[in-house]
Amino acid sequence: MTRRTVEPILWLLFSSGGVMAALFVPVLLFLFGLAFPLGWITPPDHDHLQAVASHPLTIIVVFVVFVLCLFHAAHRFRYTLYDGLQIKHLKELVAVLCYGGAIVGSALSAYVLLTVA
Amino acid sequence: MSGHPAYTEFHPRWYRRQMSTWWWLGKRAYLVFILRELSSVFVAWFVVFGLLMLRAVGQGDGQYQRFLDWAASPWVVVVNVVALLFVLLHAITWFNLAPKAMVVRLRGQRVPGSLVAASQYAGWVVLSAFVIWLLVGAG
Amino acid sequence: MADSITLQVTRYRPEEESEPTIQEYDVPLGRQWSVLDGLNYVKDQIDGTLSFRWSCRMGICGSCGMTVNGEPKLTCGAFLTDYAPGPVRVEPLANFPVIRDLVVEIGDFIRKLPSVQPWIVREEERPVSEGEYLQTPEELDDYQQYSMCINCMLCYAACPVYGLDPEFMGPAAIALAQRYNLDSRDEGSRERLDVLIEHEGIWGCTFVGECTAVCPKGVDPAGAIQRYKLTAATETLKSFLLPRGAR
Amino acid sequence: MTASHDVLLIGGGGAGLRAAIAVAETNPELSVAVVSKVYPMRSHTVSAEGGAAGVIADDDTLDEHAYDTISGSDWLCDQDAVEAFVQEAPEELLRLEHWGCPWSREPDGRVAVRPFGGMKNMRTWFAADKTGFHMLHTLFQTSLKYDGVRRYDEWFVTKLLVDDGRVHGVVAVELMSGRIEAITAKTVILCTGGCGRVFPFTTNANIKTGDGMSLAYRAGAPLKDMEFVQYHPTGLPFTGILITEAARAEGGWLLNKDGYRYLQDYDLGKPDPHPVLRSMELGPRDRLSQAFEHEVEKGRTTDTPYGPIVHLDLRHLGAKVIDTKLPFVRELCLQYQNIDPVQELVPVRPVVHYMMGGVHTDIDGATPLGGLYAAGEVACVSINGANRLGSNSLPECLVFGARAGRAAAQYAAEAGEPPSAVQAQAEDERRRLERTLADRAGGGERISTIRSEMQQVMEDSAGIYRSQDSLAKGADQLAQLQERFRVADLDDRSRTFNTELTAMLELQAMLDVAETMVQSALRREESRGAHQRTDFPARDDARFLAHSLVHRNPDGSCRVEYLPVTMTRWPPGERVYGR
Ligand SMILES: Cc1cc2nc3c(=O)[nH]c(=O)nc-3n(C[C@H](O)[C@H](O)[C@H](O)COP(=O)(O)OP(=O)(O)OC[C@H]3O[C@@H](n4cnc5c(N)ncnc54)[C@H](O)[C@@H]3O)c2cc1C
Ligand code: SF4
Ligand code: F3S
Ligand code: FES
Repeated sequence: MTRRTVEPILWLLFSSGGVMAALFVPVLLFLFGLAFPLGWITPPDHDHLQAVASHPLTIIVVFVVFVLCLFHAAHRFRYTLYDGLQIKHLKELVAVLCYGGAIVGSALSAYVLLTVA
Repeated sequence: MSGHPAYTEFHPRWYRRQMSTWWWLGKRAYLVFILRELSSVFVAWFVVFGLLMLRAVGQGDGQYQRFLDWAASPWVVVVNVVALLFVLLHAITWFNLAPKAMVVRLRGQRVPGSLVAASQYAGWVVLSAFVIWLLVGAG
Repeated sequence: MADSITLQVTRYRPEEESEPTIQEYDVPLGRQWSVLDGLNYVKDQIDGTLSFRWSCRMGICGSCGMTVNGEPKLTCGAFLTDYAPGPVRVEPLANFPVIRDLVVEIGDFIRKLPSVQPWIVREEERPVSEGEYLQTPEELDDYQQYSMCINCMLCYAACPVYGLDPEFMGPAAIALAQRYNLDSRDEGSRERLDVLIEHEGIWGCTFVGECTAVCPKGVDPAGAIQRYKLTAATETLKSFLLPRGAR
Repeated sequence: MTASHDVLLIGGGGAGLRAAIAVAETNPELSVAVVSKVYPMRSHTVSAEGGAAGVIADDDTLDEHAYDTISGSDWLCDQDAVEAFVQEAPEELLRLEHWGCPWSREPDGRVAVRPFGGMKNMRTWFAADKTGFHMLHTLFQTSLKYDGVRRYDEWFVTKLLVDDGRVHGVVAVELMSGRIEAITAKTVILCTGGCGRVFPFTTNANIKTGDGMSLAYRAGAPLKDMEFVQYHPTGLPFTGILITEAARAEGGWLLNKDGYRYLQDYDLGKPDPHPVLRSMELGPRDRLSQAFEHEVEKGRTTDTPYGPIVHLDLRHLGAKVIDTKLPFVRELCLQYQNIDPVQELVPVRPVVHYMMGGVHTDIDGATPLGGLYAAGEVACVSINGANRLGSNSLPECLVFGARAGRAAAQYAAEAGEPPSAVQAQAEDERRRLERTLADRAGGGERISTIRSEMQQVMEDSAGIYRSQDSLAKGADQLAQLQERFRVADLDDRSRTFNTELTAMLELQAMLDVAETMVQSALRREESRGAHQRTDFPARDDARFLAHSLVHRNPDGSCRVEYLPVTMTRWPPGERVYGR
């Protein structure tokens, strides 16, 4: 094993994020983005939500889901820019921006989740 | 001389075509592909939205209610509807394509891709039901 | 049904013109005629200057790939009646330089192919006198699908990533690497991985999936590449987790 | 460009690639090059479906394979060559296994074998029904491993350079650019395949135009046994696409229009629901194709726009057997005939398939011309005699490709540099080709007209049944066609990928080959194997247990001579099938 790129690791993050995004995001987005605000389903009261959200297990799961989703999105968006806009010459910049965004987002997630608890 | 064939390596008279920036409009499959790839933007949006929600929850009931009101404002609803559609596109394409990456074997027999996909969909439904129960039912 | 159909054929005469043009020909709409039969009718009866490749006319030599009504096709396996009443657009395969008319230059693939070592690699070769390597039908089944590639290049023509970045190794070459990786007789997967783990190898592919959609032989290069990504990623992870040297 | 190599292969099919690897392995110091008018993996070997014979089963013997081959050939093959062939075939097939060929397997992992026409035991190795495809791609991909093998893909050889009775290289056109170059070499191996396109209705690909036979013939090497052309009994009407013999080996039946297994009327055995070796549908190809002609005469075939047909019945095999053993047959029937063999009868008729004859060589592939070797379908060693057995030809490409490669490597190691005289010859050839492009006056006939007339002449004069009258008439017509060809016209004057020019060069080769076929057939006043004379219906060992050799006279006409057949252990006998 001589040469190693980070690409395989990024891809692993991308694909596990893809699984997370496929499994969790539709239902969560439906509930919090539409059903609750629009009153299709009575939103859970604050205390219940607070209780669920501050449970250590939830914190871990939500953190994992968020981080993986961010890396999934960053990786995919990076290639969308390559393919769709043909900006090969900006390769490095695009990569830095995409994954940089994901790292910042992950840090923010950690911060927010800890403050909820 | 190496193993390479003896080509005229470069020929000025070859006609080289350039792909247009709009290549993905040319064929339905390409368009679906680009839409699928754009779902990434909405996955990211979901994380942002979720973080805003969690922060509101952390700041007490008042902030939480205000968050729900904000989320009901028309432009946020529109964004979320679009986002939901994209995320569903992602989920469906993902479940359909995932069996390609894995070869699942049961007692030495290769499990057909359709079966793998079906079991994923089943898992998806169960998980979604659990999340709903956790948030709504258990209250 | 009409008894003739119009072919709109892309012509490119490098000695006379700097860009391709379109020429129309009417050909009989025979009941069993393929697009290739139509082109041969043109060549034999109307215009001997039309150039295209073909040989086996039975979908196995892989030389007659062209773009028919926008889709990469083996013209010997695309039938005129399916395009009636026409017209049928016949263009050279996309993503390759055009040498002339419907003939494209595929040297890029031919040059890339050896780099994935599409042959059996063994640490120690067993003498032929010791007989065959045993391989059960199940083991054969593991790679058989990927061994069906006729190198027709339809998948390269359909893959936008290859069109955008000719450095990309491309679907068929990776499927062939996978064909040998999955062969129970082979021990070369490590060496192939080192080549394919580069950006121009498997990672360039964003799973457009059109390669598989157009493949006339059911090879499923998209699936091969995805499987390969999974293997490459887990191998990498292992090499991070395990101490150095302990492969 | 002055390219020069030690060993030059013409042809990148099964024989050519095997020979190239043999040279590289024999002597890695040598520079080897493969010139091919199509990319090697497009060569016609790719179309072979059924399998490759080599003794491997415990209950099989080399002698039985030899006997089947010799009796199948109607005793016209050279028995020393056959013995070498059956001996080395299993080794070669195993070597291919080691190189990765995906042979079909038994449940325990050993290589599987299937029955085949005219073979008394199961000894035909197969890779489903794409044997040739898998063999060719295995060889091609394996050849990439050898750095010493250089390739000239899509270069068309137009002439052998000969000086003082020795071959020193070739002149070839690079199709892409149109440049015409001399490629000199110490030895040249012809592996250019057969010439089925001389006939109108053939299983052969467009590239099978007998170029190599014509190149050798014009260079002064004789062609052997050119009157023996194999008709395969089961081709799809209209396209001529082959339905492999494996379909019958797996249990398929041939039915006439009354649904009757007509082969039982032609001394080929009694019908049995299961395939019986060397019997009925598993009889040799010449006998089956001849039986079809008799059915036509009796009015027991079905008429279609593409001529009379009989039916191949595979329905009783069931979808499972068809999908595992004959998937390509199903694919071809569905695609090209709109018929599903699982449920429907497949229409078939005999179709020109293989050339038993070819460039005269010895057992090491050497031709009488110094420095020139030949192997594969272009050559006549001969192991096929008057009728080739199915599945003998793929291993022939391997065995004699390897032999020719080794012999040529040895020859090249000892040979000197090509003399300068050949450069002048190459210059002449270049001028001839350039004139062909420039001087065709216009207003002449189309290449395609002459080609289709030639094909019709061959079908009418030298088909499954021939006679003095038909052949003599054919010879006259061919002579006229030669005249017309001289003033035929080219539409295309471009240098870039000029496929009309190659079609013209191919037509020239086919006209040569056609003439040698008709002339040899005319002289052979007997019926043997695939050569059936209505005016001489019996085999005549006293006069014709001999190979015919056609030489080209300086004036372009030809001269037929005879060469005794080599016998070792099997004296001529009666060909018995189904008893
Ligand atoms: C449909 C079909 C099915 C068959 N099935 C079987 C089977 O099951 N079992 C079996 O044993 N046999 C079978 N055969 C026969 C067997 O496939 C052939 O005899 C064999 O493949 C010939 O191989 P080859 O290497 O001699 O020639 P080919 O594979 O025909 O190769 C010829 C090569 O020569 C090159 N060439 C020709 N002319 C020129 C030129 N002028 N300049 C440069 N290059 C040139 C071509 O580019 C090509 O690379 C089948 C044949 C057909 C037609
Ligand atoms: S993978 Fe399929 S489409 Fe691509 S070259 Fe091979 S056979 Fe053709
Ligand atoms: S079309 Fe191209 S992007 Fe990948 S899945 Fe196929 S190689
Ligand atoms: S002509 Fe061979 S694949 Fe179409």
